[in-house]
Amino acid sequence: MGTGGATSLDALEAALRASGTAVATVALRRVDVDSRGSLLDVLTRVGVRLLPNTAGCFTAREAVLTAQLAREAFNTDWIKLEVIGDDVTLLPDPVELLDAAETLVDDGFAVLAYTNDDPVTARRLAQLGCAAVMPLGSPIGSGLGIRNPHNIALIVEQASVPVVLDAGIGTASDAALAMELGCDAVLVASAVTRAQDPARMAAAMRHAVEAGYHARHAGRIPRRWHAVRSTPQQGAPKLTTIDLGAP
Amino acid sequence: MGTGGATSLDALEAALRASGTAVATVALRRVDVDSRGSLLDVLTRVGVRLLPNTAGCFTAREAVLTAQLAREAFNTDWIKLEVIGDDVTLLPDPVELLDAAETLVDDGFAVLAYTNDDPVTARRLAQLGCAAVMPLGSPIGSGLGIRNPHNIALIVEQASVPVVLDAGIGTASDAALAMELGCDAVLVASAVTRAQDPARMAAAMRHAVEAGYHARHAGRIPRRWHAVRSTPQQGAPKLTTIDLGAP
Amino acid sequence: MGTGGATSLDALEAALRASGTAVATVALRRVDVDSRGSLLDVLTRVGVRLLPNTAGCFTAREAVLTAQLAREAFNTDWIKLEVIGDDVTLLPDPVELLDAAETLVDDGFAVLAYTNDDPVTARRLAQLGCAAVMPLGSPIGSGLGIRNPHNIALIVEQASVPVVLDAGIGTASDAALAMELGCDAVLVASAVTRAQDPARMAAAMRHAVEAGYHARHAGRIPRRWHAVRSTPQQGAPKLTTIDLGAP
Amino acid sequence: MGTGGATSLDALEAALRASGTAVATVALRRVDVDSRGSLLDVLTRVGVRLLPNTAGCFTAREAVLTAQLAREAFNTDWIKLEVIGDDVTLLPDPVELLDAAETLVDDGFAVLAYTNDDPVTARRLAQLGCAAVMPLGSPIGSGLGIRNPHNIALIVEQASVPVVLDAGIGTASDAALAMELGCDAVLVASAVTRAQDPARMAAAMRHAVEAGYHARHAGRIPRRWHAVRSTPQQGAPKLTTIDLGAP
Amino acid sequence: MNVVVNGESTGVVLGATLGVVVDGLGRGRRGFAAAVNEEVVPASCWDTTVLTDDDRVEILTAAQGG
Amino acid sequence: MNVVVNGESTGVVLGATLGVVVDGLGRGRRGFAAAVNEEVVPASCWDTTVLTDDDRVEILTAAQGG
Amino acid sequence: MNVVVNGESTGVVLGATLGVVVDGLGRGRRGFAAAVNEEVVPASCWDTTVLTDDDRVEILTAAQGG
Amino acid sequence: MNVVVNGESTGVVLGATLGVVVDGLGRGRRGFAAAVNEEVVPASCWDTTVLTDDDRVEILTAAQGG
Repeated sequence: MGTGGATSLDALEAALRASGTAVATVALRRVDVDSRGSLLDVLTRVGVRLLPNTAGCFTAREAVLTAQLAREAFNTDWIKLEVIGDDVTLLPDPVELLDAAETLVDDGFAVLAYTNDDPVTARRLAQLGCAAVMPLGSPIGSGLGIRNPHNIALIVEQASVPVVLDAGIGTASDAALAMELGCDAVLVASAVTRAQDPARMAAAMRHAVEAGYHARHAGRIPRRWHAVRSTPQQGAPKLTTIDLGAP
Repeated sequence: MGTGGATSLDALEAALRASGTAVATVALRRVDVDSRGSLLDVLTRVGVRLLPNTAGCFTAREAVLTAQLAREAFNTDWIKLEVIGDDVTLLPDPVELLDAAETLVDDGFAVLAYTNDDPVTARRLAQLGCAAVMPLGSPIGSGLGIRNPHNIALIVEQASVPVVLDAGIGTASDAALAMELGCDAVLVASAVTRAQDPARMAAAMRHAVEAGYHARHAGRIPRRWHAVRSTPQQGAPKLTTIDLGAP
Repeated sequence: MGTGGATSLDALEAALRASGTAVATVALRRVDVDSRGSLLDVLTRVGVRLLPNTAGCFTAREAVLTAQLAREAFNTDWIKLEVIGDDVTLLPDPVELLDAAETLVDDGFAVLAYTNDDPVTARRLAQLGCAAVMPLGSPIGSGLGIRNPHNIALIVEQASVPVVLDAGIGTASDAALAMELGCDAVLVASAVTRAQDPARMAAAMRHAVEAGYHARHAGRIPRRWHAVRSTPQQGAPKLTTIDLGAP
Repeated sequence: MGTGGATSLDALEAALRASGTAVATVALRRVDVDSRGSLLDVLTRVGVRLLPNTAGCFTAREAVLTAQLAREAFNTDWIKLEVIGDDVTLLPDPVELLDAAETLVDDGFAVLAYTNDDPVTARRLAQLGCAAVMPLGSPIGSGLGIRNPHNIALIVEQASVPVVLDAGIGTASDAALAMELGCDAVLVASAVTRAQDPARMAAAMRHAVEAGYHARHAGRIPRRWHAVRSTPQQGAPKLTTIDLGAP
Repeated sequence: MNVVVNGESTGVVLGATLGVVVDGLGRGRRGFAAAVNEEVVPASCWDTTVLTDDDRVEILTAAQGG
Repeated sequence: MNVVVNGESTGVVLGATLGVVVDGLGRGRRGFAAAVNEEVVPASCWDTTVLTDDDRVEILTAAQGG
Repeated sequence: MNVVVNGESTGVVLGATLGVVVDGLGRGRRGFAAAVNEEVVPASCWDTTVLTDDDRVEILTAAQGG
Repeated sequence: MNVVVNGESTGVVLGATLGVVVDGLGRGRRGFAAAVNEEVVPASCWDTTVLTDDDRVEILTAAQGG
């Protein structure tokens, strides 16, 4: 789960617990001498693993430096790599992203790369040695769900590393769909932290991920243009004297 | 859960248990003297409530008679009323349906009416005294999901009785969406019984319904055209000597 | 084209001409002694055929009476039959609609029935002898386009009379889609008359209907999950000394 | 229009004429000494401008060389730049594409860059000096239409150069939608050349582009959740003795 | 004598026909239809249809509508 | 005497009741319902419902159905 | 001497120019482009470009493509 | 001597180390990272990293982020 957007640390803690998540993202920001409470204490108490991100970076250089600082601060090689192209869409910049990913992989990081939903970029990230690719469903915080399920399915089809759907999730059915498309996990932040009842939405997401995961592996029925009876006509009684039949 | 489509009573029992359902539909068919095992025994053992249906009826008269026979056979006033218009789409016939519903309500039945997704027909059914309306997502067994979420939302918006999404569900995210749209429950048959692993799909559906229910009540974030940061820029470090800014 | 929603008779005339329509709907309302200009004069000048409607009727009885009055006023047997179920959705009431259709067909009218997108109701209307069925794409004036293309396609598949998509069209691609689904015509009112530039939108609709009609009959390519080259690789030059090949 | 996929030069000529296109793409392939008829003669006769492509190139180096050869062969600075990432999806490789675009712009080409639907990549291509960006709707030849209209709209929103929708168009309504989203043109190949009746589909596309273009500029009505009357109730007659009103 | 014309109570002379009332609107007769007490009256009968007290008269014509 | 039981012509003794026919299927009575000539016969009346020649008897029970 | 023309090994006289090879295809020169060893050779240089053994020659023209 | 700590100009004694500046924030050292002039300085080096005039110091820690 992402930790951004929560109105208080208490709300965040409740949501994290309800979500059952094993991992929580954190950003790296200047020390705020006036802040009360400690995010790290909350995360330690809940027992989730930290996944620092490079949110807000526009260049590979900034992102690499941020990742290295995060490694120092949190004592982890994991990094959620975000390098965005602009302030309006917050969409990843594929060139800077690939550049940063290559540097960080070489530097020993386990890179989880936040990327657009382009299958070619995702494959390049995997080939560079990223630990996971994290394609977006739609822009960060937009709540538009998975705009292009076809692309997500193509990414999964050719993935050599885990695929984590990141960004755009608005509600539980979006998360279920991500898992049904074959994603290995889902990262949600705003959808939970900015919901009216974050802990309840977190619980919803937990169920949705379970639901989608099992549905993926249960082998769904095919889609058909026409109906297919679930109740056989065999043995149907004759309850009319005139045989009406079907039109 | 609907019981149609299962390949064996054992598979059905496993799926019913995994689904956590409280209610199971059954059809009324001629006694098959050669059949082994008893569907009723299974349902009794699992502890679900019986909901007989009138599957296969094309006229109000047939449906009414079937409902009355079901009441005799199963000692219940509950009836899932199906009156279909043809053999290809298996779509409900609104005229015969309303006619049968009126007769059965007058005869003391608790009528759960399987209907198309027309808000006006659904409202008429509720006004006639049906205990619940059961709009379809798409044709029976098609697995096409909820073709017209707008109509389902309109039905919920004006509903004076419970709304149960029936027919068309193909996978877990469809069920979650139904609950998010405000349905009170979901009825699935083929999606579970004809999945490659029915018990697992049943578990997926259970989670999906939970997920959608909580998501509905957790107050989801609005959909937005542009992105909304989940990580604030405030306190972002300055890690470049040249200020690049955003494009 | 529908004539409702235009801000002036001049704007309406320009839109009608630009649309190239052969038919225009009119409502029947109390004579307004203060009104300037005559709608009938405009329609006569443009040379379109009148199609009176029964807009605003909630019961079969009102609709039948309105149709009979329209026949007197406009000297035509054509009637666009609308019987709506409520003031909020303006959706057709199938029971009253079928009742009125039967009466009017018996009374010698050529009934063009505005209906929901239910294939069974559409088939019943055709069987009653309606001259055309007019399923909606989405609620009147909503501009939501064709919410359930599957239903429209099912209606077309089994239609014994012309199918005219009515209501819900918002823009040109909606109209093209209607024709591609196999509709014989499209009725648009608000989408044109309430556009910022009605005459231009009318021209857009004319092109869209042509486009969809020809596309329907040109035999479109199938949808495929993966790409299919449009440029053959055969004869491709070798422009690298190292053979890179594809990944 | 793209020229790939046509079964004969005659069929191609008929389709080009019916489409009304001003531009036709051509590939560069080894001279086939056995081929009859000349593609160039056809294109000259129809009077379209040539737009050579770099179809089949996997690297910037190949694409640059192909573009230079095309300039020699066809005496034009225009180039449709395609650099694909693999043989299965035929999706563009953003890194090689940007690399090739930069080289070709520097070399004086008017580069029309075939790209995925990523707004950041599209903006980078424009910033490099491309003459146009050509985002895909869906993979080449898939006929899946515009999978992510949101992305196309974002590309248009921030475009400083013309946007031409390329790839994925399956039928006329797809082309109309592209124009409604704000594209300046549409490039179709397989959708026309592989239709059962290419000339008719070409005519359909011509109308669709006109339709979408005018609809875009006519100012469409907003989408609304509920209905909006097109026929005012004011002046409605009272045709029942009992006032039924609306439910 | 009073009749209700298009929802408004209107005084007319005793023995007034529907034709008189329609003409009184001053808009001619083309494109008009009329009902009295929720029954259609064809234009050919307007001049012979004598109204009685409290009759409900609807006189209708074309209006824009979808 | 012949009656039609679930669509098949079946010989029964003169004066046979519906109860006899149901029991003849050998599956007990629980969960069964019966109609004679398209009219429901409650189980409580089976033993007093005497069949006549050519009666159409439907004996039904639960089957899987959606 | 052998050169590879469009992927096929082809015998040519010593000192043959690119122009000679292009003309040998018998399709004229209009709408053609050529590369030798992955470098573009403008048409204006074809007659002065002397090939050497094992040169890789690509001679290309328009083909249908999307 | 002045250094820029998290964007704000701050007076420190000549020869002050990065460790002194971090401690000066009064929040301990756990979960902190620091950079001087856009280069990462590992915590193990903070006490031996002597700052010079106009050094740009960033001291960072965890914040909520998606």
